[in-house]
This record gives sequence, structure tokens and C-alpha cells, in this order.
Amino acid sequence: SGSGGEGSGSGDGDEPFKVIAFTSGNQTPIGAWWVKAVEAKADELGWDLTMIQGDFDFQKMNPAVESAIGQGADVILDGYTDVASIGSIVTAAKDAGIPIFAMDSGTEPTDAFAINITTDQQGIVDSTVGALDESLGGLEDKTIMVIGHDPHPGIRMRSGLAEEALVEAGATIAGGEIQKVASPATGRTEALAMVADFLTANPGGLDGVWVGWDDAALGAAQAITEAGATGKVTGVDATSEAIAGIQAEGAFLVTVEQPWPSILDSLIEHILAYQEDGTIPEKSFEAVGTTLVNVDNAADITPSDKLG
Amino acid sequence: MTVLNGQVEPAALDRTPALEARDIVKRFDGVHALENACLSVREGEIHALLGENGAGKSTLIKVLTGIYSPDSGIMYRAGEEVEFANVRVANRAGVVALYQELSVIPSISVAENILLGEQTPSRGGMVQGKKLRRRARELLESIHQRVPLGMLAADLSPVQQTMVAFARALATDARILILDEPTASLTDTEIKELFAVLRSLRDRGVAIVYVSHRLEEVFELCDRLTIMRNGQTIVTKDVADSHIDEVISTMVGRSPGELYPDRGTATTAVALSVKNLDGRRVKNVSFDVHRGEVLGIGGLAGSGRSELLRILSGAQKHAAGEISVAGVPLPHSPGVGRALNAGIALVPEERRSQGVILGASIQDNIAVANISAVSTLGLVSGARIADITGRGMKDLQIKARSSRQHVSELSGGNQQKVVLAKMLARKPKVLLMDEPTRGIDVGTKAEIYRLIRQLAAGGTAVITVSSELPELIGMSDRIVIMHEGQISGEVTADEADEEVLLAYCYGKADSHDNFS
Amino acid sequence: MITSRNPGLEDLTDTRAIPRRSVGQTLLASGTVLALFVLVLFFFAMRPDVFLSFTNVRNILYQVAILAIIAGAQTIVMVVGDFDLSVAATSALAGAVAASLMLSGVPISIAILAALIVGLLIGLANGLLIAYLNLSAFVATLATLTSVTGLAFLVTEGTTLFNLPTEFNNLGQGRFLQIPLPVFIAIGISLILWFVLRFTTLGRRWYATGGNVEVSRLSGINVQRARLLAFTVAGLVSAIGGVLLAARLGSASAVQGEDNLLFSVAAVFLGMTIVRSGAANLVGTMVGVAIIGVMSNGLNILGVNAYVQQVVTGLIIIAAVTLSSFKSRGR
Amino acid sequence: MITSRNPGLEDLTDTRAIPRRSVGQTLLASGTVLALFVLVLFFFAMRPDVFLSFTNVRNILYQVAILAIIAGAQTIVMVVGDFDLSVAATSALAGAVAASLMLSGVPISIAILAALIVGLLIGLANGLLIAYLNLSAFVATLATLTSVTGLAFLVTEGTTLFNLPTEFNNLGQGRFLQIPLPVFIAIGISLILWFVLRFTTLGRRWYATGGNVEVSRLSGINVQRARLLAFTVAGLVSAIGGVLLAARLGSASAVQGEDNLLFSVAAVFLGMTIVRSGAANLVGTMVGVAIIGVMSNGLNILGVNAYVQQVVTGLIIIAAVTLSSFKSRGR
Ligand SMILES: Nc1ncnc2c1ncn2[C@@H]1O[C@H](COP(=O)(O)OP(=O)(O)OP(=O)(O)O)[C@@H](O)[C@H]1O
Ligand SMILES: Nc1ncnc2c1ncn2[C@@H]1O[C@H](COP(=O)(O)OP(=O)(O)OP(=O)(O)O)[C@@H](O)[C@H]1O
Ligand SMILES: [Mg+2]
Ligand SMILES: [Mg+2]
Repeated sequence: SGSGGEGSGSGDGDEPFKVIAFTSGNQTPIGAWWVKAVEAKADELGWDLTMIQGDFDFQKMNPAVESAIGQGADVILDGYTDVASIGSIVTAAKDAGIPIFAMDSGTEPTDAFAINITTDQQGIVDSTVGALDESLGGLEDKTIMVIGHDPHPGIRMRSGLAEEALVEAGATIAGGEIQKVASPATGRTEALAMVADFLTANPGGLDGVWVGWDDAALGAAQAITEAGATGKVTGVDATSEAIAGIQAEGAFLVTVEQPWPSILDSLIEHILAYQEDGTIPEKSFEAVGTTLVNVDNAADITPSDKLG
Repeated sequence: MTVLNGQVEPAALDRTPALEARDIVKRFDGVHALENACLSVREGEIHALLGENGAGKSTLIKVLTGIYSPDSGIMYRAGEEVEFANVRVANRAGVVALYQELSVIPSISVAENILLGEQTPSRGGMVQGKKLRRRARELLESIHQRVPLGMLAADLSPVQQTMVAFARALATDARILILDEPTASLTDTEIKELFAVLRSLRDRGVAIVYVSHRLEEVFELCDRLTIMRNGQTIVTKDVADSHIDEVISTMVGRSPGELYPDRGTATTAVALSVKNLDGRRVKNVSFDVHRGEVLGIGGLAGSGRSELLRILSGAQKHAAGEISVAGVPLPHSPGVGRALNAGIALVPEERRSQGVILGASIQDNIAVANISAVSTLGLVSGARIADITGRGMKDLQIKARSSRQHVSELSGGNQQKVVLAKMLARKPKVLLMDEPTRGIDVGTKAEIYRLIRQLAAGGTAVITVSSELPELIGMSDRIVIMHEGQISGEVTADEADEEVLLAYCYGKADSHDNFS
Repeated sequence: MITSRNPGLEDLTDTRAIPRRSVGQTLLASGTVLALFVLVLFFFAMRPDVFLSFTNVRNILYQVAILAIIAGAQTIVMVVGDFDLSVAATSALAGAVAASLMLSGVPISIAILAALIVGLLIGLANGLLIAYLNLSAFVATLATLTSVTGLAFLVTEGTTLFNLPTEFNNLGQGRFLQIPLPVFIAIGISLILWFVLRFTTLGRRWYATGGNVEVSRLSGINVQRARLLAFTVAGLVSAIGGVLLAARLGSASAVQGEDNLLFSVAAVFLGMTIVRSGAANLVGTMVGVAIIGVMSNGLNILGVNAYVQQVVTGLIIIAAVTLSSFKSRGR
Repeated sequence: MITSRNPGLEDLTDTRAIPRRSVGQTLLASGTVLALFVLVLFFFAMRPDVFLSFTNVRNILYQVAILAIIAGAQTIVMVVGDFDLSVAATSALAGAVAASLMLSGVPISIAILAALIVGLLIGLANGLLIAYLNLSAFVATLATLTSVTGLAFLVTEGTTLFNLPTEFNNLGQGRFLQIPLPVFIAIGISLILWFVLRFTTLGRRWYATGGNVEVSRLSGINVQRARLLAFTVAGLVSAIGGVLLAARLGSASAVQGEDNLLFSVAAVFLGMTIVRSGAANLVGTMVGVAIIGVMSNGLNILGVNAYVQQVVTGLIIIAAVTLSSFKSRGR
């Protein structure tokens, strides 16, 4: 397949397998790891890889990917880029008949991708809320703050699920709704101020903070520590800083490890199957399980920013 | 008179000059601003530097004080060859200038304005506030000024700003003090005080270079004079040996005609009628101007003349009163656009901040006031701009490389002509001119007077505000004087003399009858 | 007529005879244009097979099309001597409004119209604050930027809106003669703005106001209206850019195209160096946009590390501007 | 001959007798200060139990301490009539440098020193570009902002550096008399800057330069050096802010404290409205910082939705500035 690249490969017949890979988040540690890991795999498998890094600038990234599509490819690999932001890429790929294999690129099944493997958001929520429940001795009548960040679909989804789960368990949501961090760049300071201000307005009124990602969770934990309060904080991502926080046994209670390397491995399996005989995965959406990181297993977890 | 082309008269060399510049050449982008300019000033003299607009006086001063580095030429300070890399070096060598049309820093206080930079009294990097105020007060007192030291310079009147800038020049221990048209915006009291100070400085051995277009002043004040023309020094000689006509003809390179043209005959048709006008500084002003008439308005600084013109031109709102042009009343506070359309045009007082866009070309400046005239259906015609610009430049003899030259590069007089040109292109019925000859050389002054007459002869009513009484008398058909916002007197030009006008200026409205 | 002549004056009987520098000459004389050429040559030399290929040039054009529109809006405001920090936020809000209306079933054309009206109103608000209430443009548009971003978050509920109608997406993703539509739209808008700035009385008024507000007012120009109009047009044009960006990406989020703010200002500033007067101008802005586009595409093609790219981008901007300031100082 | 008196001026026989407005009067006369009072009163009325409590006031102070430092840096640059868009980026880089050196075993004091030197050098680079190469402050600092952010990414390798020595973290998180150390440091730096601006010759030169470059130059002020110094000091002070932010968070990332850029500019602009001359001034800046701090804390306490907060923030800034522009127009 592939619409025939210009001038690629001088040998007759067996041109190398052409892969376009793109990620919007190369300035995050996970994004950086992904780029390196994909490049290594491509080397190993002898792919002709075009790697496009978007730096969250879709205005720049999408045309670059589309023009690569225009030059022909066999497979497209999407890492961590929400399907919502790449409508034009999806269209271009469909038109060219090239399948997109994706990881963590949206929280719901979509026919945009041949497959999208992501983590099980409900599982993340179940384990973190469960840890809170356990640590606080039940959630009934407890006040829990939920901190989310809407622009990130994963965080948005699990924040919503967490809110539901907490309400169901009888907890009160602090502030009556999910607290929203506006910018990822200032997530930690925003969360710090939010929790600090809430604690002043409601002294002793916070039993826990459920946060959608570790960076902001670290700010929330710091606010609780500084206020001398007792609440517990949960995060998601398993960054080394969060793991260290958990090991310190302070306000930071648990975080969640998402198995990116194994997800990438199984994605590659799917691609190889496709390369072999054009097999398209049966299910276009797969949500894999995650590991809760608590003080017991913290030492054994590879932090997500140390994958590379 | 010894005319030595580009050479200083030998008499000047008998003592070592305090400052001497020889064969200075300075070009800007093809413009020869200075072409072998020479100047030699001695200790203890007041030396006039004369020349028409654009002759190169200001440029020479900027070379003398290290602002421009000359393309070639040599300078000597007390016989030693010097090169001034910047103003500070020149200042330290005792050469200090008060530059043309650059005076104060509006956002800082009067005292700070007077003692700027290296003059600020300080110890260990710390400003000595008391000493600063004391020094500033002393300096102001030495020129008989009472300006509150803590006031922001922005709140000062133009006169006060000039005096503050002068005080700053005095703050440095200048051995050579250069003044570039210091009196352009001063009135007579300040001028007298200034002269007294300059004389006492001279008596203390300071060499003073004095640039002015008011030749009477030069003859009153100066010991020697140097005349420049087209960037060259034409002559240096003693004032005592000079005659004013001869100086003028040397400046302009031909013999002077009459400064003031003959008066015309005004019609009886009323062009502009003002009834009971009230504003911030203007109280109950009424008068008529006829077609073909030149009305002069005199008064002390701050008497409200500028505000009157600004109200008439629509630039400023007023409280009450009626303005009508050729019998047709204007709406209340019409705004400049409508006033212009009704035929009232203003040539404002502050050329650089109100008259011209310095960073734009001559033709763009002229187009600004004539946008509708050069456009059809919202589209501007380049040809029509070129056309009215060409006509304006020719009629007013604007000296420039081309109509695309930036106005910032023109001499003051030529900038003023650009303002005139842009307003005349509107063919106004009533032309308001606020101090139209400020900072303008005699030759150009005569041109402007003639132009005013010519406009009047064509039926335009012209109103000019001037602080110079001889000018008021010389060019007006009728003169009204304002005092504290009111008209304190009115005379026809024939019966005007300076004494009567002065009395009115001080509000002594004892004598006459015919107030409108 | 006045009979006296100024001695030593060249006879300027015909001012039109002055040699006019052609546009080409002007461009070549500028250091900024030189910088652009150097960049193009450099990247061409590095990757002769790719950089000037049809696909890549088209790519560059596609990548800068929306920036060009936003920079056009910024140019107008900077012509009247102000800034607009809210251009990118306005464009994001406009895209969000259009997307959210379409998703709730409003016809495409009405949704677009509504988005443009939103942009126009934001521009109008800026203009009123700045021209009539005399706020500094910096504070006023900084405040609008904040509020408008908040509104965009509210409209999108913080998410990325997608699944927009195909006809809408085609506006941003379709092609004509192999060239993406946004490129044509950007060229069209730039031409219109260029024409307005250069040949209309409105453009004259804007330039005059930017040159000196007081002089313009005393020359009979309604400077308040001129500034109001400039901001309003900028708001409208930004909204066009935003709608197009939404169509181009097939989605709309509250922070979409954020970096267009700084890049648009940088482009206008780069462009100001190409004219003598130092005023903002559309041709210059487009040169600035081209520099930014070539730089980012070229560095990508060379596979330069993203962080290093950022460092280099800053250095190239400095080099370009320094180059032209040397040139003009030579006078 | 016309003789005249000073126009329209009350006869001020003794110049010292001019009623000088006291600092208090000046502050009260300003719409911006009024806006701050209104905000405080409003939030106090809404939550009388909480808003003015010791803990909350301390909270506010803690939250604005670092912004106050960055805004101080911005004030200096704006006193000389320029802008510095790179303050926040410089602070992030300084924090990153300090953190990365400490993590690689360099002693705390040396790491801090190195970070401050980095800030100083960035400021110096800005100053050289702007004062000596005559680049516009906007482009130059925009370019530096870009490059410096890239460098910060390189230093942090895109991650968040943490596990900094406890003594270092104490600098940002420790307390003295119940008050967090950064509050004291911010007050100390503000006092120093206020003192420098007000009482030293350097401060006078900065104000003169900002008031009118040309007049200052002609009056023998070395305006190039004055501007160079202003940017250098701003770089250094920003670096202090950045090091403190790293200590306060116990970590350092490349984009840390990004929002301090816009907030610092807003604070200085708000502060400019409190003085007659309209010049940037430190007391005013601190009022601006206080407005921003009170606003964000108060809205948090009221539990206002984050997006609505953003909308309201913009509106409050506009209201504050409009209020003071009305006031000053009354004259
Ligand atoms: N920066 C500049 N760039 C280009 N031309 C200049 C510049 N400064 C002065 N000139 C030109 O140099 C010539 C001399 O100007 P200068 O200002 O020295 O005249 P001046 O004798 O002081 O006139 P005025 O009496 O009107 O002040 C003029 O033709 C002027 O246009
Ligand atoms: N004491 C003052 N303080 C501040 N500004 C002043 C003062 N006096 C005059 N001005 C300003 O100078 C301008 C001229 O004022 P006005 O119309 O009262 O004076 P005038 O008679 O034209 O005198 P002149 O222009 O010679 O000072 C006005 O725009 C006014 O704002
Ligand atoms: Mg001159
Ligand atoms: Mg006047």
C-alpha cells in the first residue's frame, strides 16, 4: 500500500515501510520519551520514519503531517494527540487510505483510528478514589476537592468520573464543582493558590484533594502541608517528584502509573501485523489497566519522566 | 565688510579664541548641511550666529557640542585641537548649548529638569535633595523666575519651559554658552532678563554664541556676528561695523525689500463673526473680521490668544458663544473637521507637536489636511497629492530635496511653510495663524507677510496672533489686544503705536471707545 | 504669487521628477529582506532536495496563512500607533463561537457570521476603551485578552470542540489548484488590507493618526473614530483568522493559536524595519511573516531539536532586526 | 514692548510654599487606589470572617511576593520608557539553572550566584541590543523571551527538576514571625528599588531618560548606559524572583511562573495611573500587584469558577484604569 513516495528507496520492489509519526507534546517528558522510543523502534525494524513534533501548536503541526501524508506513507503513528485537534489529519489520512495507529489519543472509540490504545480512565478513578476512601476511613460526609484541566481530554474525563464516584460515595465536592486549572504551565502554582485559599476560607474543611495530574497534585499537597492541614492528595502520572512525595508519607497519598512502554509495544505489534498482511485490529479502542502507586510499591515504579 | 569665503576674518585671530571650528563639513543623506563652516568665538563676547532657515546654524551647534561628528573639519578649544565624542565630553570642556525647540522633560519636576545628569548634586550616588532644590532655586532666581520647584515640567507654560531650560544651561559651568533661538517663545520681560544674565556672563568672561532671527535683538545684545548661508560661513565682523540691511542682504544673498508689504483694502463683508465666546481662558469675546482684512491679536503670554484661535478652529470645546462664517453660524464646538469645511483653518503655535508629522514626508503632511480633496469615493489619488504638494512647495518656496523628504529633516522655517501649505490648500475663508513667524528668518518672514497680504487681497480673512508688537503693527489692518481672556482694546493699524498697545496688554482700557 | 526665491535652492518646478524608488529597490535595500534571503538560501543549501520543493513551499504557505491574517490585523492597529494584545484571544473566541454554534445545529454561514460579529464587537470594545476612554492600548487589550480567553473557555467548556461540518472544514482544508484555500484567503485579505492602507482615505487617516495624533486632529481628522475603526477592523480580521483556524484544524479550543499574538507582533516589527519612516506596513509584515514561517519550517526540516529551535528562533529574529538597523544607520 | 508675568500662574512668591501633596493624599486621590479599596471592601463584605483574617492576608502576601519582585524589575525598565517581555522567562531560566546546579552537587550559594549571573547576563544582552544596537525593546525582549525559554527547556531537559536541598527550599517556604520569607525578601527588594529610583542619581537618570531620551541625551546624560543598566538590573531582579519561585515550589521547570509576564506589566500600568506624571513608579506598581493579588485570592475565596474569574479579572483591570482616567481628566 502507500501512494508511492517520491524518490524514496532506490531499490526495486521492496521499498522500506514508510511511517509518519507525530506527537503534539514533545515538550513534556513523556512526549520526549515517546519520540526517542519510536525512533529506536523504527531503526530496529528498518522503517523509513518521518517524525513530526508539534509542541502543542496544531497550526504548525497539522500541515506538516498532512504534507508528509501527501508524499505517501504506509502507516501513521499518533502519540498523545487528541483526536479532536487533528481532524484535518484524519481527513487527509482517510483520503490517502492510510491507517492511523494511536496511543492515548482520545478517551472514546472513534473511527478515526485503526486503533487507539489508552489507559482505563475508570480504572484510574476507581483506584485513586479507593485509596482516598481507605486512607480517610470512608468518604461519607468528607469534603474532597477535585482539580481538573479541561483542555486535556484524559484529565477532563477522569476528573468528571472522579466527581461522580466521589459524590456516589457520599462525599461533598469542595466548591461545589470541579476546580479548573487554566494553564498547564502554571498548574502547580494555580493548584497551590486554590487549595490554600480554600483552606483559609474553610479552615479544617478539606479532607482530600483528587487531582487529575501530578504536577498540580504536588501544588495541592504543598498547600496542605503549608497550612498544617491533614488532607490527602492523589495524582496521576507517577512522575518522580510525585513518587518521592508518596515515599515521604506526607499529604501526597497515591498516584497512578500508566504503562506507556508496554502500550507502545502492543501498538507496534498491531502495526507489524498490518505491515505483514494488512490486518486492521478488530477493536478500534482499547483501554489498558494501570498501576496504583502507593508507599508500598513506590520504590519499584519507573517514574514516567525517567522512561527514556 | 570683508567677505572671505569660508575663512574667518584675520581680526578674529588676534587672540586665541575660546572655541574655534574650521572648515566643518557635515552631510545628511546627500544634503550638505555644512560646507566649510567656520566659527571663532572669544572669551567675553556675545557672538551672533546668523543665517536664514536651513543655513546650517543648528547643525553647526550640534557639531560644536559633540552631538554630530563632522565629516571633516577641525575644532580648537582655547587653541588646543579637540574632538567631542558626545555631549558630556563637550560639557566637560566647558561647551554647553541650549538647543532649538528641545527644552524640558515633562514627566519630572522643575528642579530635576534644571540639574540633570552630571549636574545633579550627589554624594556617593545619592541625590542631595536639599542641595538640589537650593541650587535650582538660585539658578531660577538668577534669571528672575519664580517657578515652583516641585511642579512637573509638563504643567509649565511654554515660556516657563524655555526659562527652565535656560536655567539648566546656566547650571553647568559653561565657558562657552551656545543659545539656539532662545527667545523664539519668550516675551519681552523674559527677553530682558535673559539679556541681563547674558551680559553679566559675558562680563565674567564667558563666550556666548547667540542664534536668533530677531535682528533687533542681535544689534542690541551682540558684540560680533557671523553670517552663514547654505552651510558656509560668509563673514564674521563686529556688530558695531554692521548695518541691519547689509546683514540681511548677506544672509539672503540679495538686497532686502520692504519687510512689511503695503496694506490692502478690506471689504465690508463679514467673513467671521464671533459673539460672546466663553471658554476656559477666554471670557466674553466678540468681534468681526471682514473679507480681505488682516486682524492682529496681541496680548501677554497666557492672555488667552491661543485658546481663542483653538476654539475658533474647532480644536477646543468652548462653554458658550456663537461663531459664524460668512453669516452662517457654526454648530457649537464643531470640531476641527467641520470648522475646516466651513472655511476656518488654523496654523497652530507649536509647529513640531501640532503642526507637522515629523516622521512623514512633505507630501504626506500636506495630504493629511486635504484628504477629501485628493480622493474620490474614498480612494486617494497619488497624482493629486503630488499636484497640490508641488503647488504648495512652489508657491511657498519650500526648500527641500523632494516632496518625499521627511519633514524632520527640514529647517524650522521650512517646516512652518509645510504647515502653511497644507492649510492653504484648503483655500480657507478665514485663516488663523498663531505666532506664524516664530523661529523664522527675516527673508521668510517677509515672504509670509507678503503671503498674508496676498491671501487678504484674494478675499481671505486672516487672523494672526503675535507677541511681537512691531510685527503686529506692520502687518495688520486692525489690532485687538487681549488681557486675561477678554478683549481689552482695539485699534486700527494707522493709529497703533507700541505704547497704546502695551497699555491694553496690561488691561488699562481707559482710553478708547470702539470695543465690540 | 511670492516673488522672492530662496537662494541656493534647486529649482523644484516639478516635484514629480524626483526619482522614485521602486518597491523592488526599497525591498532590496532592507536588511530584513536580506535576512529572509539568507534564511532561504541557507535552508536551501542544507536541503536542496526538499526545502524549495513545491510541496514544502506550499507547506510553508499553509503554515503561515493564518498567522498572516492575524499579523494583518496587528499591522492596522500598529499603523495607528497602538498595540493589540487581544488578537489571538479574539481569534480563538471567534473559532470557538462558530464551532459551538455549528455543533448546536446552527447553519454554517450564520455561525460564521456570528463569530465575525463577536470579533467585531471585541474590536469595538477595545476601540471605545482606547479611543474614547483614553486607556492605554496595552492595558486595555491586556484586559480584553484576559476576559476574552475566559469567555472562550466558557464557550468551549474548556474542551476542544470537533466534529464540525465537512463543508466548514473544507474552508480550511480544501484546495484549489493544489493550493490550500487558507492561502488564497490570506492573500486576499492581505491584498485588501494593503489596498486600504495604501490607497484609501481611511488608510491615510490611520497613518496620519499613527504619525502624530495631535497634528492629525488639528488637520481635521477624526482621530478617535480612526482609532476606533482600526481596532474594530483588527477585531474583525482576527475573527476571520480564528474561524479559518478552526476550519483548518477541524476543531476549536480556547487557547488555539495563542502564539499568533507574539508572532504577529514580531512580524509587524520586523516589517517596520523595511521602510524609511519606520511605520507599520503590510508588505513589511508579510516579509516578517515569511521570515517566521521559513525559519520554523526550515529548522523542522533540518530536524533541529525543538528546544534548540526555540533558542535559534530568538537569535534569528535579533539578527534580522539588527541587520536592518545597521543598514539604516549607515545613512 | 510687551512685558509679561508668568501666564495663568498664581503668584508664587515663595516656591517652597507650594502645597505639596503628601504621599497619602496622592494615593487617595487616585482611582486605582480607590479600586483597590473597593475590591478589599467588597470581598470583606462577602466573607467578613475570612478575607481580612491574618491567615488570608498572609496568604495573599505569599501569593504575590514573587510577582511583586518581577513587577519591580518591570517597573525599572518601564521607568526608562521601555518594556521587558523576557522577565518571566529569565526568572524561569534562573530557577532552572540554580536547581540543575544544585542537583549536580554544586553548593547552594554558588548555584544561586550562578543563577543570578545568568539573569544579569540576559538583562545585559537585552540592554546592549536595545541601548546600543537600537533595537526596539519589544522585538529584542520578545526574541530573548523565545531564546531564554528554549535554554530553560535545555537546562531542565523538559522535565521538572526537584529534590532540591532543604536549606534552599526553606528560602521560599520558611517563615519568620509566622510570615513566609519570600514576603520579607519581596519587601526588601521593593524598598531597595524604591530607594534607588527615588533617591539616587541613577534613579534620576532613569526617570529623565524615560521622560524624554533626546532632551536627556542633550543634557549630558549617558542615556545608553542608563538603559543598559535598567535592563541589567531588571534581569538580575527577575533572576532573584525566579530563584525564589524555585525555592517556593521546591522545583523548577522551564515555563514556571509564565503568567508573571502579563501580570507584571498590568501591575506597572495600573501603578502608572496613580501619579500625575503617568510615569512608572514603585509604589504604584505595588498597588497594582495588590489589586491583582486581592482579586485572585478574593475570587478564589468566593469560589468563583476559574473561567469566570478570568473574565472578571479583565473587567476589573479595565474598571480600575478607567476609574483613574476619569479622575485625572477631572483636572
Ligand atoms: N538630520 C538631518 N537629516 C537630513 N538633513 C538635515 C538634518 N538636520 C538638518 N538637515 C538639513 O541641514 C540643513 C541645515 O539645517 P539647520 O537645522 O542646521 O538650519 P538652521 O540654520 O538651524 O535653520 P533654522 O533657522 O530654521 O533653525 C537644512 O537644509 C536641513 O534640511
Ligand atoms: N500657566 C500655564 N500652565 C500650563 N499651561 C499653560 C499655562 N499658560 C498657558 N499655558 C498653555 O499655553 C497655551 C496658550 O495659552 P493661552 O491661550 O492662554 O496663551 P497665549 O495668549 O496664546 O499665550 P502664549 O501662547 O504666548 O503663552 C495653552 O494651550 C495653555 O495650555
Ligand atoms: Mg536651527
Ligand atoms: Mg499662544
